[in-house]
This record gives sequence, structure tokens and C-alpha cells, in this order.
Amino acid sequence: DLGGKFDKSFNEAAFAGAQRWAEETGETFREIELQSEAQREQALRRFAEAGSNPIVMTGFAFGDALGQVAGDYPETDFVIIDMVVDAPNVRSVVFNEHEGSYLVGMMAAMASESNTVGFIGGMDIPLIRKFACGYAQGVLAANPDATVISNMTGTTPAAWNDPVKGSELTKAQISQGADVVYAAAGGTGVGVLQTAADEGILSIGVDSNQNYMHPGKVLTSMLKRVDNAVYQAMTDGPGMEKGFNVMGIANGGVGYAMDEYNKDIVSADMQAVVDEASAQIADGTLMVHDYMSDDTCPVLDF
Amino acid sequence: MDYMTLIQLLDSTVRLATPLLLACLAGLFSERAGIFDIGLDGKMLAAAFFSAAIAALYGNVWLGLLAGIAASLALSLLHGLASITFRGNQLISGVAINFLAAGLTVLIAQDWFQQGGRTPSLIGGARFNPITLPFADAVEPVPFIGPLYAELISGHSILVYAAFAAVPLTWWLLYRTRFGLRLRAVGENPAAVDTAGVSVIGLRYAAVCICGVLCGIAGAYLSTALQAGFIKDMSAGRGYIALAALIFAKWRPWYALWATLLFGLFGALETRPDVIEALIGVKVQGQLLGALPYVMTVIILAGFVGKAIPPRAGGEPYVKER
Amino acid sequence: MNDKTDMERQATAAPAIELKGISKAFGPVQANKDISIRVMPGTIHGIIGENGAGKSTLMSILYGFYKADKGEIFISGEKTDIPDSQAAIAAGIGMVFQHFKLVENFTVLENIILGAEDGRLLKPSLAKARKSLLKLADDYGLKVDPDALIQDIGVGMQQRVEILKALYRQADILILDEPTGVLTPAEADQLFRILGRLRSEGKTIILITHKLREIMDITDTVSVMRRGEMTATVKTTETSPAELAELMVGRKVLLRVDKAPAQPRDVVLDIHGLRVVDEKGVERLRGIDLQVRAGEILGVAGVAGNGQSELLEVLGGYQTGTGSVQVKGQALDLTGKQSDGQSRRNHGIAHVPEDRQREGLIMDYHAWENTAFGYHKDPSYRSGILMNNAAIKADTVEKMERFDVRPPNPKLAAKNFSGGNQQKIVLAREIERNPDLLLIGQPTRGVDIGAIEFIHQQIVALRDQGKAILLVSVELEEILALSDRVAVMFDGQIMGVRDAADTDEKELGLMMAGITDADAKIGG
Amino acid sequence: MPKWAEVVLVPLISLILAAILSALVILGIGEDPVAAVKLMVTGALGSTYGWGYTLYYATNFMFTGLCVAIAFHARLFNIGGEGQAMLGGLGVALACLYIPWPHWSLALIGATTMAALFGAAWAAIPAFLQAKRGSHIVITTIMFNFIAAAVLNYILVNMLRPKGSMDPATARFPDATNLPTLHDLLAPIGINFSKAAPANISLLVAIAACFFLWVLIWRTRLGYEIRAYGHSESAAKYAGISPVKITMITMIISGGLAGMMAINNVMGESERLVLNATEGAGFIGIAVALMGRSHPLGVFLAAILFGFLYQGGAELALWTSIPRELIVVIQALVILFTGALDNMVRMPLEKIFLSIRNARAPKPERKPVEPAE
Ligand SMILES: Nc1ncnc2c1ncn2[C@@H]1O[C@H](COP(=O)(O)OP(=O)(O)OP(=O)(O)O)[C@@H](O)[C@H]1O
Ligand SMILES: Nc1ncnc2c1ncn2[C@@H]1O[C@H](COP(=O)(O)OP(=O)(O)OP(=O)(O)O)[C@@H](O)[C@H]1O
Ligand SMILES: [Mg+2]
Ligand SMILES: [Mg+2]
Repeated sequence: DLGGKFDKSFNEAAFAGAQRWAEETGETFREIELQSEAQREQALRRFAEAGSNPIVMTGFAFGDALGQVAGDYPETDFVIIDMVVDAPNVRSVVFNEHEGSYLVGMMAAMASESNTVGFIGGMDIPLIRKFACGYAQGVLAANPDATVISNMTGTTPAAWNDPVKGSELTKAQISQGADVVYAAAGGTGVGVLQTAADEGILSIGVDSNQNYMHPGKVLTSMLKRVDNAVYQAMTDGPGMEKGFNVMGIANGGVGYAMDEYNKDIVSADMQAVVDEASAQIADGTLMVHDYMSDDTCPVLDF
Repeated sequence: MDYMTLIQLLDSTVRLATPLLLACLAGLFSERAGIFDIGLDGKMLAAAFFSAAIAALYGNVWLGLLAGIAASLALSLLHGLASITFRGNQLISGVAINFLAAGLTVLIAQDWFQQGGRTPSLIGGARFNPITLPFADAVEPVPFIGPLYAELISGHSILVYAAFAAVPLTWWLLYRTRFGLRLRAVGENPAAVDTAGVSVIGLRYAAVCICGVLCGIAGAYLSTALQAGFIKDMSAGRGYIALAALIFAKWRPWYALWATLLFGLFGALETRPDVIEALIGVKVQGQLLGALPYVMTVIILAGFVGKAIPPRAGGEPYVKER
Repeated sequence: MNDKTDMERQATAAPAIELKGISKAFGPVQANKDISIRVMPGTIHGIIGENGAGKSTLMSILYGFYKADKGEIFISGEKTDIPDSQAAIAAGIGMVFQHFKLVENFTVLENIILGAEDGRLLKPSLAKARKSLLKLADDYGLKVDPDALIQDIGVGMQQRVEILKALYRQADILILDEPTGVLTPAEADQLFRILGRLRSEGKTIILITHKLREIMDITDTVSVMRRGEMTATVKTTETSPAELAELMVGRKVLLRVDKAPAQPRDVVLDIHGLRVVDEKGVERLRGIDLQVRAGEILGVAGVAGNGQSELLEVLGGYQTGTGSVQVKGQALDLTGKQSDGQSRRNHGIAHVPEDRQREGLIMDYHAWENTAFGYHKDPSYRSGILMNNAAIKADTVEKMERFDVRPPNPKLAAKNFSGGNQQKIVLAREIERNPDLLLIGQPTRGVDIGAIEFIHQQIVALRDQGKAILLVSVELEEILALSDRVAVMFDGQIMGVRDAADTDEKELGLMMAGITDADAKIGG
Repeated sequence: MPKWAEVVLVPLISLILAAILSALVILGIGEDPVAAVKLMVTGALGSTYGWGYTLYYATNFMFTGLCVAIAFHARLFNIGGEGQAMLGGLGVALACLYIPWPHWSLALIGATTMAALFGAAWAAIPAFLQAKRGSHIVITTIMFNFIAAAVLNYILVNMLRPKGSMDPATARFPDATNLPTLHDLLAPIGINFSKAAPANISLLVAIAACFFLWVLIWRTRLGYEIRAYGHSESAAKYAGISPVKITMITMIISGGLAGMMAINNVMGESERLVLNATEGAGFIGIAVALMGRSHPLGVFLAAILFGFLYQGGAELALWTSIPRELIVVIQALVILFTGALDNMVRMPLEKIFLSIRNARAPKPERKPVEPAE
């Protein structure tokens, strides 16, 4: 996606997945970062014509282009992440970010001493609101009288790469009492995590596991296993089964990160509570509202 | 809005204003000498990268600062070469420099660190840490003054204090020294300077270099003080805002301070929708909030500032003979 | 040959300045060709020549502003090379340029110390300069307000500042390029008194001018330049205006305008209680009443900055005013929609503005484009929705032909014509419209006598066609030569109107200073 | 110096210098310049497919380039092309979504009008503030870029976005509004142009706009007044040319042109309005106008050059591991050498030509421009 390959989260995860596959199978893959909208379609066609198969693309913005292209290359298999495209040779992978966010939201609420937690989004688009909404629900589930402060960084793509603003937003939220902030803001998030660490509060990473960035300062990361999806797609290879597959908590598509970097700050009972919720979501007893479903959020307004 | 909120707002204002202020003063020197410079943003970006990169490599932020200044200086000299020596179009040169910086920084970063146009995060001595002024903790409890001193005045990185010190310094240099007199003259009527037996070229290069140094500091501040590392395009158009502030300030040092603080304040307010809501009474919708600073700027500009006359010889290369 | 006899005469003392074989080319243009000249200390040496003859260039070379391609410079006998103005200043040379080199928004004092400051800090330098400025002031009667901004003082004052700049740098050699072009007679006389004083102190002065009278009045020797070459150098006492004029133009020149007495007819321009307040809120015109009749030239005399410019501007439609102005009985709109250059032209008013380079011409436009300037909406210049450039060019060729514009090349940019020729382009454009009323300001400022003669003839010719002409000029001589009646402006008011026949420089000079005798007969 | 040298030799040598430096940069990051250049050329010009993309980008840059150029003629620096183009996109979207067009040709006319109107409106405000309040147009247009982005984001996310769609973009435009691509246009005359490439009929509109602007600037009274005002405001006043009027009209034309870019990228290519549809074309427009010396023909050529760089760069990023930023660097070098350092080439050339001329015709020396009067 236009966010850039190394945003330390979304696109980077995809890349990692591909690499893992390449290393294990010793086969090669080709990747491109786009610099313009018109190139989406262009890239797909070029790859398809060059016989690449399957072709994996990350980001909803590809949806439209793929819709155009898929039909012209019936022999090629396409995998699109974060978007649903209905075509015989396309596998659409979407993630229940709201579920993952819900879990880290609960964690945030429990880790918070001030009963105030923050959310910092990148560019103000529906997808990010989906994160925010899930997060807020989780927070309130764990602590009904907690407050959630939510900010978006901006309205242009620059909002994905403005760590300075990320820091200021973090400081602003801190001054409003927040002691845990969740950043779903690409490169901007780097500034958020940094500032949180500097100011001695906890932060939550997104997409890939970002705990290592500030050991002991990052409460956890909302994992969106794009890498798995990509890896899966590549190992399935041509002739994979197509259609619509949802990566949720149920099938490990999303979750929260535990590792040596944050084990000291996440208490066992904290983990227990979250895992229980996770289980309930998995077996459908607990429904997390998805912003995308009706473009509204019961607990947060934008 | 309670007092502490105000303090916090102003605190953030100061942080956000600092890079703008430095860049604005940089532009002031250059344009007062008659060299327009829309390449401020590029210089900042280049400086931001090189200071972070060198700091990361050698673990010493001061080395980083020097490297940043050097990088920005190099671009300034390029601008000088184009617009002074070869009497090229100053706007084009500026645009080119912005592109150059945007591309080269990522390219080199990728080549050096393979982290996708990003430097490793800086730790410890590799970044400028906030310095606490004497007695800050002591006076903390004192009502009113305490927080003001401890929160707002104390606890910024050295570069912030440097930036604010640069304002009176610039004023003094410009209006109280021989160099300043000549600098202002060369921006108004180079022929007068030339016939007075002073080198126009020399003066303009001097001005452009000062511009480079200040932009360098601004960039270093972004990546080594505000942040702990470089990220591509991290200047996020601040150079253009500084340019706006410069025109806003009618090319005067003290006005430049107020102008940049104002922009800083807008930026700070943007991070506090709750405060805005409290102030104007209605909740501002998310996206529109982002537009607020710019709308405000336009309103103030049209409402109060009015016409700004740039240095008369600005943008024109000095040509004696065709 | 003159040169040679000269050298024999003065073989004894070492000349203050000696130029040997100076050549300078600007691209294709050979501005100076192998020029040699020697000036004795304590003398005033005049240089005359047509526009573009190379005078300014030569002097700029001596002052190190331009670098000569060939040639040597000797200052009081010693070979000196002058790569830049600094060297010139060091050699004791000071120059007052034709187009002043001052910083508009600096004070007089700042302009004077610029480049000659002592010490890195301003305060001491300024203090020192202030002192010596006062001294210079009463040594030479060069009074100026040291703290006034250049943009707020008149050209006369600005020139003083330029002279003071040179003196402050202890120049023994002073070059003045067309110094009186912008001065009133009074100011000019004073300048010459100062120059005399300087000469008596042993300073050497080079004076470039287009005015033969000045040459005759004050110089000791005079050189004539033509097409980049030095055609002659003579002792002033041994020559005559006529001879100089011929040397410089290469043909006989009439030095006075000969015109038949006017036959004034009905009033064309009728001004009542005209007032103008500028954007600074200063009242520039304070109730003007004037009539101009068909077939007469009304000259408006006055020291620059007493409202003449505003008068022209408001009549020309780009300055708002109050009161009533009628042209051939129709009232002009002085404030509203109709107060712009276009509608003025529709009223049959043509306007030759005071400043050809800032207003009369677009310096970057070709001659042909400038010919349409202000008349670009004229039906004859249009074909359908487009401009008919062919027609304009053809028209331009004619006009250049008839007004003898050199070079007669419609594709040459205005800025590359000499001042005289620039002026002809403007005149051709305005006069050829044969308007009912011609407003004309400073018609011959900085223009050489060859051109002056021609321009004056054109103006008179227009009058004789029965047109009304309002002439504004700071050159009393010119006013008296051309006008049938003379109105004198002072401080935004008309001091009085005289018939040119029965008045003289003295009376007008007094009125220009605001002094008028009670029993002044009101003419017109 | 002869005209051909001025218009051909100087830019050519400058380009070569830029190329050499670019090659050094490519070497610097350990890649093979020759291969890279080959890839760029074949990728951008080697096939009708490549041409299709090159021309598509060029079309954008023509519109934004003209937008900046016309403003320059009135000595107005319109940095707001970006924002004006965004608003143009909104205009196109509204026109295409809410008016049932029977045929693309009508749709094109309608959408073009709307695009121009929206862009012009967005430029008119800064113009008015400049003319009446003297607010510096450079600042106001910069600010209006940011404001446009926010407004567009708001409208897309909260109004035009189909419910439940991830993508902050409008729905696809109805098929009746889809513009014919070069493929459709050239097929009849037997040229088989790539079907995939997005270049479309708006290229012709852009070329028409270039021509129209040339006529406007150099052949009409308005153009005459615009240039006059640009050269000298004081003279313009003398001639009865109203600064306010010229400022407004010029900026409205300028904004209109920027807005019209939307028929290419929004209507012609994506066939729906997405966030960030302009992608900085407004800023490239500045470079294009400056390089094209504000002359429509120059703008046309510069636009093609940048289109080539864009497409060539895309191919490079596609088939090699060279980061996309390399292209930005190459663009920078091209702008620098052809635009800002051109005198570095011109000065020596002039000397050479002068000496050649003098060598040929030593005597008689040419007289000064103006002989005796
Ligand atoms: N800076 C310059 N660049 C190019 N050509 C020049 C320049 N200055 C003067 N020239 C050329 O040199 C010639 C001599 O110009 P110069 O200014 O010396 O004439 P002048 O005698 O001073 O005329 P005037 O009486 O109008 O002042 C002119 O014809 C002009 O074409
Ligand atoms: N920088 C320049 N480039 C080209 N030609 C020039 C330049 N400066 C002066 N000239 C030309 O030199 C000639 C004389 O120039 P100068 O400015 O000395 O006097 P002028 O403007 O011609 O006449 P005036 O005495 O009325 O000012 C004119 O042809 C003028 O256009
Ligand atoms: Mg002259
Ligand atoms: Mg001269």
C-alpha cells in the first residue's frame, strides 16, 4: 500500500510473510511499492503478464484495480488483503481488526491506573476507525468508567509519516491523563511509541509485533497476521482455493503479542481475562461491533 | 480550560514552533539578501536525515548536528551556485532542492541501513534530551510561576533555547552591525552595494550559508530532539509553513517569532479537540479539525496582516551586463 | 587633432585622470571604442554625446562598475587598474550615477556609510558619519536631513546624498552622469555653485550632460562622444554650442524652437477645484483651476513634487480626485468606474507620462507591442476576438518611420532603445492618435539635443493642428520655449498663470518657490 | 547566439548533464545505470503500453503546468494547483454520479465544465484576497491546498463513500461516463494501441488547452493585458488595465485548468474519486511550468518529459530493487540542470558563438544598438 514497505507494521508484515516463504522454499518472489494510484492496475497487469502467480496485494485501495484486472487474467490467481473482490480467481482476505483491537483495549484498560487511555490513528479513514471502535469497546468492557481519548493524525497520506505530530498527540493525550496509548498510524506510530516510552507511559503497537521497539514500555501489539496470510497464499500457490476468507481471532488472524519484552508488564490475571474474552469472541458468544458494518460506533464518535 | 492545560498547550506550541522558527529565520537571512528560497523544506529534511544517521552511527548527537548542518549547507551552496553564480531561477532551484532532498535521503538511508528510508532509533547520547533548568524541581510547587517555569520554560532540548536565542541575535546582526546593513541593502538594491565597493556575490553567499546553518539546526531538531530517528518525509511540509510564516512576519525577526509561535499554537490546538470544543462551544468534526489552522491563517492574513512587501531585489539575479 | 594640441598645452602637469585606448563591448554592442582622454586636476571636464553614445559606460569603467575589454587607466600619472568600485574609491574616485544607486528604504545616513563603515558595529560609524556630514553640509551648502528615508525625499535631495557619499569617501575625482536631468533650475544652479566650490578646492570633476548651456557655463574642457568613439576634445572657451551640437549629432541643430504665435480657440480642458488626496492621506492637489484651449500649449512649471505628477495622473485616469474636470464640455469621472486610462482615451485624451520606463512603456515588450499599449482595445488593432498583430506591426513601422526611431526595428524590446528613442516611441503612439487633448510630462528628460529638437517640433506641430496641450516639465527653459501660457504650481496649488511672452525665468522661479507679488496679473 | 542553439542545444546539454549525474547516483547505490536507463526507456516509450502511461501522466502535468504558467504571466505564483485539482475531482465526481449522461461526449463536456468551475472557485478566493486585501497569494494558496485535502477527505469519508465500503472513495461512475482510451480512439485508424493503458481522450483536451492558452496569451487582448500587468503594474495602471480584474481573471483561468486535470485522472483513469487522486501533480506542475518557461509549447514538452520519468520510474521500481525514490532524485536533477543551472551551459555557449561570429566577420564592428538621433 502507499504507506511504504517498511512502516514497521502493515506492509512490513506482508513483506516478512513473503520473505519467510521465500527462505523456506528457496523460491523467489517479486515485490513492488507503488508511488501512484494509476500504477495499481499497471503493476497487476505487468506481474500477471510476466507470469507471476499467485499475485498478492495488500491494502483495500487495490480492490478497484483488481476488479478491473482479474477478469483479463483468468489463469492467474490473485490474493487481496483488507478488501473483498468477488471474482473466480481471487482470494479475498479480510481481518477482524476490531476483534484484535478489542483485546488490546481490554489490556489497556486493565493496565491503566488513571482510567484514561488513548488511541492515535493515522489518516482518518474508515479502516482506522474500525481499529478505534474495537479498541474503545474493549476498554469499556474491561473498565466501564474508563475514558478513551481518540485522535487522528491527519487527512492526507502525510498522516502516515508524521512522527512529530504523533509525539505531540501522545503528549496531549498524556496531559489529559492517558497512561496507555494505542497507535494505529503507520510511521507516525513510531513517534507515538517513542514518546510514550520517553514519558514513561505504556503504548500498544499495531499489525506486527512492535514490543521489541521499546522493551518493557510497549504493553503489547495488536497482531494482524498479514504475514501469515501472505505466507499461506504463497505456499498454497497457484490453484489455491479462492473466495472470501475472514481472518479473525478464531483462526489466529488477529490477536495480541506476548513475548519476553512485555512479559513483565502483563500480569497473569490480565492475560487470563483477555484470553477468556478471546475465547468468547472465537466461539461467537461475544460480538464486537464492527464500524464498517454500519459506519457507526456505539462508544466513540468521530 | 484550566491553567495546566494552558501550560501544556503552550509547551507543545513551543516544541512545534521551534523548527518553524529556525527555518523561518533561515529564510529571513536568505530573502533579506534577495535570494528567495522555497527549498527550506528540502534542507530541513536533508539535515534531519544526516544528523540522525551520523548520530546513529557514532552515537554522538553533536556529531549528528554537525553532519546535519553540513548537509543543509551543501544544499544551500547548490542553491547559491544556481541563483547567485549562474543567475538561475531561484524558484526552480528551490523546487529542485526539495525534490533532491526527498529522494536522496530515502535512497541513502536505504543504502546505509536497509530499513526502508529510516534510521535506527537513537538512544542515549545519540539524541538531544530535554534539559531541566536549575531549580526547576524546586520551584515546581510554587503556584502559577512554578508550573510555568518547570513545565513551559524548563525541560526543552538545548536546540529550543538556541532557536529562541537566535531571534534577538538575528535582530542585532541585521540592524546593529555593518554586515546586517549590507545584507539588507543587497536585498533592496544590489547596485548600491556594488557601487559602494562591496561584493554583492560575497554577501549573498554569506546569507545563503547562514540560511543553510539554521535550516540544518531545524532539521537536526526534528530527528534528534523531537524524534529519535529519521523517517522519510518527516519534515511534512514544515518548510512551506515556515515560508508562510516569513511572509506573515513581513521579513522581520521578532515578527517571525510571533508568526511561528502562532502556527505552533494552531498545531498544538489541533491535538486538543477537547480544548477547541471548550473554547468555541461546538464540537469540530474530525477531518475539519485538521483544516482549522490553515483556515485561521487565511483569516488572520486577510483580516489583520494585509499587504506584505518583499525585499525589492528579491528573486532577481544581479545582472550588470546582458 | 584637438586631443593632440590639448596634450601639448598641458604637457607640464600630470593629468588627474588619463584613459588610454579604452574599449568595451556588451555582447554585440561596441559601447566604447579605443577611447583616450585626459583630465587635468582642478578642472571640470564635460562629456556630451547622444543617447547610447557610450558616456555612462565609459564612466562606469573608470569607476570600476564595468570592466573594460582593453585599455589602461592612469590616476594622477600612475597606472592604476580598477577591477571594481572598491579600487576606484581607493583611488579617490566618486561617481553619481545617472540612475541613482541608493537604497530606497534606508535613511540618508545609512546610505552614506554603506560600504564605508568603520568597525563592525553601526552605532559608532553612524555617529562619526553624522558629524562629518554636518561638516560637509556647511562646507559645501549640502543640507540634507540625515535621518530621512530616501524614498521620502525628492530627487534633488537624493542627488545630494549621492554627492555626499562621494565626498564622505574623500573623493578627489567626482563623476556626475546627467546630474541635472532631474533638477529644477534652482537646484541645478546650486549644484553648479557646489561644483565650482569643489573645483576651487582642487578636486577634479567629470560632468556628463545633454545640456550645452551647462557645458558652456561651467566646464573648462569638453569631450564629444559619438557611437562609442571620442570624436573631439576642446577647450570650452574655444567652442560654441552650435559647434558642439554639430560635433555630437553630425549635422546642424536648431537650438531654439521657432513657432508661430498661437491661435487659441474654445476651451478643451476645464478644471475646477480639483483636489487629490494620496493613499498616505496627504492632500497633493489643493483646489486646482485651469483652462486649456484648443491650439495652445499650457506649460505647468514647478519644482518636482508640488503636485504636477498627481495632476497628470488624475487627468490620465489612474488617480482618484474630487472637483470637476470637463473635456470639450463632457465631465470626467474622477472616482468611479469610468476613471481609468481606457475611458480617458475614449474622451480623446492622450497622455505621455513623466516616467517612460515605469509607466509609458513595458520595457520587456517589443516596440510594436508598446505601440498598442493603452490602445490595445482599438478596433483597428482587432480581428474578431483576436488582436491583429500584423496591423499593429505595420502601424508601428509607419510610426517609427515618421518619428525617426532608431533602430527602426519593431521587434526590438523597449529596454534596448536609448532613452531618446524610447521617448519617441511613446510620443509617436500618443500624438499619432491625434487627440483633442495631449497631456505630456517631462518630454525630454535625459534625451539628447538631437532628439529634443525633434520632439519639440512634434509638440508644436500638434498645437498648430488646433489641439490642446498640457505640458508639465521641471525644465523652465523648456517650458518657456514651448508654452503659450505658463502656470506655476507650488504645494498643490496654482500660484498664477502668465503669458509666456511677458514673463521670464526670474519671475517664474520666484513663483515656483511660492513667492508671488500682490499685483500679479492673472492671465488666461 | 542563434535561436536553434537557445531552444535545442542548451536544454539538450543540460539534460545530458542531468543524465550523467543520475547515472552516478545509480552507481552510488550499486546498480547498473545503463540497464536502468534501458529499462526506463523501453518501459516508458518501448511499447504503446508504455506510451499509454507516459501520456497519461503527461496529461495531468499539462493541465497543472498550464495552470501555473498562466499565473506566472501575471506574476502570480499559484502554488495551489494541487488543491484546485482536488476540487476539480469533486466537481467531476458530482457531475458523473448525479447526472444521468446519455453519452460520454456529453458527460465529458459536463464534467469538464464542473471540474473547471470547482477548480476556478477554489482559486478565486485566494485571488480575491490578493486583489482586495493584498494577502500574499503564495501563502493563501498553500493553505488552500491543506484545506482542500481536509474538505475532500470529509466529503469522501462521510458523504460520497458507499456505505460499508472500506475504501474512502466514491462509487464507480456509470459506464456512460467512461471516456474512450487511446486504444478506442486509434483503433479506427488502424493503430493498435494498448488496451490497458489509461491514456484517454483528455490528452486531446489537454493539447487543445495548450493551444487555447497560447492563443489567449499571445493573440488576445486579455492575454496582452495579463502579460502587461505581469511585467509592470505601474504601466498597467497607466494604460487603464485594472489589477483587480486581471488578478481575478488570471487566477480563475489558472484554477480552472488545474481543476480540469480531474477529467484525466478521475474520470478517465480511476473512473471514481479516490482520496489523494492528485498525488502531487499540482506541485510537479510548478516544475513543468518553470521548465517550460511558462510557454504552452514548453509546458507540453516538459509534461511529456516528466510523464516519461514517472512511467520509466514505475517500470524501474517494478523490475528492479531500486527504491522508487530514485526517480524523485532524477526528476530533481532534471529540474535543476534544465531549469536553474541552464546558464551554466548557456554562458560558455554564448562565448563560443560570439567568437565564431567575430572570427567570421571581424570588420566592420557592429554599431551600438541605437545610432545618432
Ligand atoms: N549594461 C549594459 N548591457 C548591455 N549593453 C549596454 C549596457 N549599458 C549600455 N549598453 C549599450 O552600450 C551603449 C552605450 O550605452 P551608454 O549607457 O554608455 O550610453 P550613454 O551615452 O550613457 O547614453 P545616455 O545619454 O542615454 O545616458 C548603448 O547603446 C547600449 O546599447
Ligand atoms: N542592462 C542593459 N542591458 C541592455 N541595454 C542597456 C542596459 N542598460 C542600458 N542599456 C541601454 O544603453 C543605452 C543607454 O542606456 P542608459 O540607461 O545609460 O541611458 P538610456 O536609458 O538609454 O537614456 P536615458 O539617458 O534617458 O536614461 C540604452 O539603449 C539602454 O537601453
Ligand atoms: Mg542614459
Ligand atoms: Mg548614460
